[in-house]
Amino acid sequence: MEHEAHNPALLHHFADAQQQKNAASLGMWLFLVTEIMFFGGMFCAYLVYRLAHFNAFAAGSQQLSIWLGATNTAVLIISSVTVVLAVKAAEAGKRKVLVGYLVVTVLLGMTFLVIKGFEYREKFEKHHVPGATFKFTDTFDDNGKQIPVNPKEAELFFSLYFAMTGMHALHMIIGCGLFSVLAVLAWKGHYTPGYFTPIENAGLYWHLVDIIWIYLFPLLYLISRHS
Amino acid sequence: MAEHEEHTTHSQGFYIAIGVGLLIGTITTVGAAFVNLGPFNPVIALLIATIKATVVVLFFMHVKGASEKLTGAVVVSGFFFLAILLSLSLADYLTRSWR
Amino acid sequence: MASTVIPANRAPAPTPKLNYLNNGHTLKSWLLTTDHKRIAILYLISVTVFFFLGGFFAMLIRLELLTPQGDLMQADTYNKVFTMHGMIMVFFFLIPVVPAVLGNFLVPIMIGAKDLAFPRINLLSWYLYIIGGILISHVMLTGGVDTGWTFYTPFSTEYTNTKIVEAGLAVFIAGFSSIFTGLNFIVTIHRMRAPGLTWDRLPLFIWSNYATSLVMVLGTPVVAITIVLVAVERLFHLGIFDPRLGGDPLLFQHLFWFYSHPAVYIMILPSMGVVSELIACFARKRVFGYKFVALSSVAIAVFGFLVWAHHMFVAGISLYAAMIFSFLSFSVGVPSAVKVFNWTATLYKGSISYATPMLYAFGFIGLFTMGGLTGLMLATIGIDVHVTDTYFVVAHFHYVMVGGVLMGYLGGLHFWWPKMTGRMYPEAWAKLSALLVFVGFNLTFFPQFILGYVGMPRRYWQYPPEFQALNVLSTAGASILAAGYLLPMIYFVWSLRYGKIADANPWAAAGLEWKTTSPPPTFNFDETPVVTWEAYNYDEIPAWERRAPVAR
Amino acid sequence: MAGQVDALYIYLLLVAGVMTALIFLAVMALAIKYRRARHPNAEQIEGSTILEIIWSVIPFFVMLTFFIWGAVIYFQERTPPADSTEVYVVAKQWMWKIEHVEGQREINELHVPTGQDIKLIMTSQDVIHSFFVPAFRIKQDVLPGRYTTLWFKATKPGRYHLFCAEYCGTQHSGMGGDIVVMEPRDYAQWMAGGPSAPLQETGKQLFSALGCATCHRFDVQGRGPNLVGLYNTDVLLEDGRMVKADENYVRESILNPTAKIVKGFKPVMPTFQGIVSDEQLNALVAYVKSLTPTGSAELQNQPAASPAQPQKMQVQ
Repeated sequence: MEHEAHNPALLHHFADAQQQKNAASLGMWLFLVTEIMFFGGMFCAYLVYRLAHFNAFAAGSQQLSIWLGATNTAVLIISSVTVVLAVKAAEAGKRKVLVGYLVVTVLLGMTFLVIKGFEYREKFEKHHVPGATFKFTDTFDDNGKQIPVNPKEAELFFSLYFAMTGMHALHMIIGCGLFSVLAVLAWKGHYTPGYFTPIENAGLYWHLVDIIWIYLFPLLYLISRHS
Repeated sequence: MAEHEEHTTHSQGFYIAIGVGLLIGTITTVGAAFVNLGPFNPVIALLIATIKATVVVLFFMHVKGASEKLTGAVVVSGFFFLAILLSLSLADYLTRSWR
Repeated sequence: MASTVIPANRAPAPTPKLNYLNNGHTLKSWLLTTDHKRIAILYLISVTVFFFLGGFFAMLIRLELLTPQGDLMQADTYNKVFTMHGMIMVFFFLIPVVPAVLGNFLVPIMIGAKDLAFPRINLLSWYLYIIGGILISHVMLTGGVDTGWTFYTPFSTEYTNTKIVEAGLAVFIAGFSSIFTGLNFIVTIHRMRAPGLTWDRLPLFIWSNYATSLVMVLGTPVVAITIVLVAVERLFHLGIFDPRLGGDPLLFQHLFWFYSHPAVYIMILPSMGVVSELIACFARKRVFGYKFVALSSVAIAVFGFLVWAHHMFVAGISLYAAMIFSFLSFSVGVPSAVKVFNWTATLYKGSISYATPMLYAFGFIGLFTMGGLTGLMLATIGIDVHVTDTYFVVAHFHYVMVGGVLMGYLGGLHFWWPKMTGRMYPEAWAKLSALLVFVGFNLTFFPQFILGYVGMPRRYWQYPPEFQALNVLSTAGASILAAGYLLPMIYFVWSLRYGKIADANPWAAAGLEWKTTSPPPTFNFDETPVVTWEAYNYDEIPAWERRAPVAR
Repeated sequence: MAGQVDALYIYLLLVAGVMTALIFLAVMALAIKYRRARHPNAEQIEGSTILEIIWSVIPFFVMLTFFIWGAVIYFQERTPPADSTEVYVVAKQWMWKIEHVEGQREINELHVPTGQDIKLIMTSQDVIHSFFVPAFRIKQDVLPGRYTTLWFKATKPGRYHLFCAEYCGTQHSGMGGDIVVMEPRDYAQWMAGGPSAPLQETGKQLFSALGCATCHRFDVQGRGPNLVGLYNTDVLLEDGRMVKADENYVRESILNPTAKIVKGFKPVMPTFQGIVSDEQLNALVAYVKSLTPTGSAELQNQPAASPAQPQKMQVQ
């Protein structure tokens, strides 16, 4: 490969491009592990409290919009597809296709955030945001059946809901920013079939954020939905 | 072009098919949530989520077919330590009411 | 190879060989460097500053405890002082000290690499550390925190009105500094080893840094999110640990100790690695049971994650969980014991010299043995119920943290000082300081074991008069200890200008770091080395007294 | 208990002392014997798998003895004898409030007779505290939002330190007091000295004042479970779980009635969180515990279906 000798992206302390690429990839994977543990702390809290206060969690969950949640899941899955296609385009050296997929990914990410924003707004309107203004009187499920709930515990559910989805949304915002920068750089032709590690690594990050949502969706939205 | 061999990229159609599969998984999750399966509701939901996550890891993140096992080991160890955190915490919470 | 080393601070010398120290003298060349060795020096300076800051708070604590009444300062002040002591010492000294200073300097050289895998992230780590440090200093100067370094809820979330959020942010940022360091080490050790340097040829210091890095990468994020949750609970009234909402304050403790117990191994493991290097060099022997010592590091790191709730035996966890965690806690005892036995066995039929680094290694073995064995007592639940949250615990973890980590660090710093600066330290003064540290340390902390068993709780600003005698002893020891720590600081600085010039391998030690010049060139090696030998091949290296004279 | 803990401690000290001495002596002896002046050439020894196994396995079994002995003591420490005298403790920044079941109240002092098992039922109004009596070798954190328990038996009259061992804020080190251990005769005298409305009596008044008795009836099965003889029995819940009706269960059922619904009952009870104070809660718990089926022929709460009262729940 003729880039090898003069690859401008090859840093001085690596022996060759392959070593550099492997190092970057391993580094990214390790970072993803830290992300798993980071969210893991909240998943642990979720698990403990769900077991302790199941009814309140179920009642809180009923108040979330399952359709907005499911739509967001679909949006994220589609964005994961566009990311993987972007990586493929980068590998094949198709600059315009690459930029296109990156832009679509950012747009999908923003769609997700906008939908999330609508959900948050609804929570504010219904006083489901924890704190002094929190109210929880909606103790009937979709079928009009009463769920016995201590409103305090429902507040706990919404605390976790905001902590987990908020942290996830923060990661989405970072991801959107990241891909925007990559799109500009890709447009300028920074990436070649010999060097597109940043695209790959950002893709790994995006997929992980997707995976976290894949778990958040059933855990938060789908508690005891059946009649 | 050594990269191309170790890098198991698939065709565009393959990725789209996987994406469609994941969407179907999502629909199944939602559908299953409305069916009363007793204690198995969360189990099914998490099972589907795990299958989806595994598919993403294996195909989108290219762990399947990667030239070395190290990436896989990193992923597994991440989930392993998460499992330690969850299971040992529960070892406390689930036994609080005993005795 | 004749090593004509000119230290950086010497006036212009004829044809200086370019090394990492004299390759650029501007402030910018230091603050924007990506050279792991320069970053290690940056860490050395900043960590030392925080050590003396934390030490200053320690002295305040000891002075306050001279008398049973709280007469030196107010209760609030005292609480802030021990909190600052804990936070600075744990997050800004003990956790970074060995990996970020010695590890940063040595890991790439020991494996024959030009640098760490991600030099810019390495620099970022230092900046994060500094930002965290500035934040914690800001907190310190503008009112402080009074929760203890443990941030226990609900005190931290609802009942204190001190600067929890800022302090939490400082710890969070410093945490990411350590995550990035760990990540960098793991990738470097996996990807950047010189040809021929297989895993079973790695120096034990590398093994222990690898194990430490695992803990940093896997544990730190959990404490990071926990602190974020505490902060949002204060800022936005999300109530995740709030008992009024059915939240469980113990969950905070679970999440906190999930990191903060393994963090103890972040601190001690690299020091264990240092001790392995020292003992091998000064006994002129391969470390006894190399494989077992190497694997015990990894075992300690992994088992370290299984034992956290032994901090919570009286906190209200279930009876059965307490028994499980007690049992698992002993599992860490085995690999730790294996290390001590192997170090001792390495001495057998060695050829032992008593250079200062070796004295520190001996000190480490002694103090770590005592710290470890008292740790077993604490893992024994029946005893723990009585002595937890007393000075017994304080004494125990100072034996491990200060006795262990600091002995290893100082031993390593003396050992590699010639490599880092090109100068020898003054041996006689160093021996004196090693002695002072050992004696002062035992005088400070041994009485605290007794204090704890007779019932003095920790974090007490005033105490019943019958505890005074032991407290006075402890304070007396602390002043000796302080002298022992100040001395090296002085003679190390002195040696930069007046120390004997060191050659490439003043200890006739094995290991790649000794095969390059002192101080090393910017990219460590003029040519990438090819390793064809096992670690600690001391049978092939004559002791330094009997070596052919090296051109100086 | 103190004796047992000390015995174990001495055993541990012996093992630790012997180990430390062995390591110190070995290091010193080897360092002197093989010093460079006398032993200029080291002999290379690779290691010995057998030795490694020996010094892994033997310490492991020694540690196993630590574990077992320690666990046995801990189990005893956490298992109060059934006939213990109960004392309620409420901790707050920065004092200990003590309530005897006989109605005596004290602050930062606890009077107990010798030879009697004392069970402390403790909770905190604010942050985490820890009840620590070094002389008895016992300690237990006191948490907000739930009960933790601790028991001891004092043998020698005297005053013993009581400390708060979990850091709790500014006056943490001032949050102490005394355990006053008295001969039973002196204790009875002391007890007779104070006002005496037994705790369960206070609880009884609260029970009727708060209207609990409307649903929790003792003669017939009301809307709520019959509480006579409830304490310390296993309760089958609506979701199929079986829980022990201990102090924490009673407490939770008052503050958060919907958390654990007894099988056959409807979740109709309102919460009393914020309505009753920790002291009143203690009185109520003490009262519920005092309800034993001695006089009446009432049996334990049958899981029989109660008359359904579906619509009236909001009235409460």
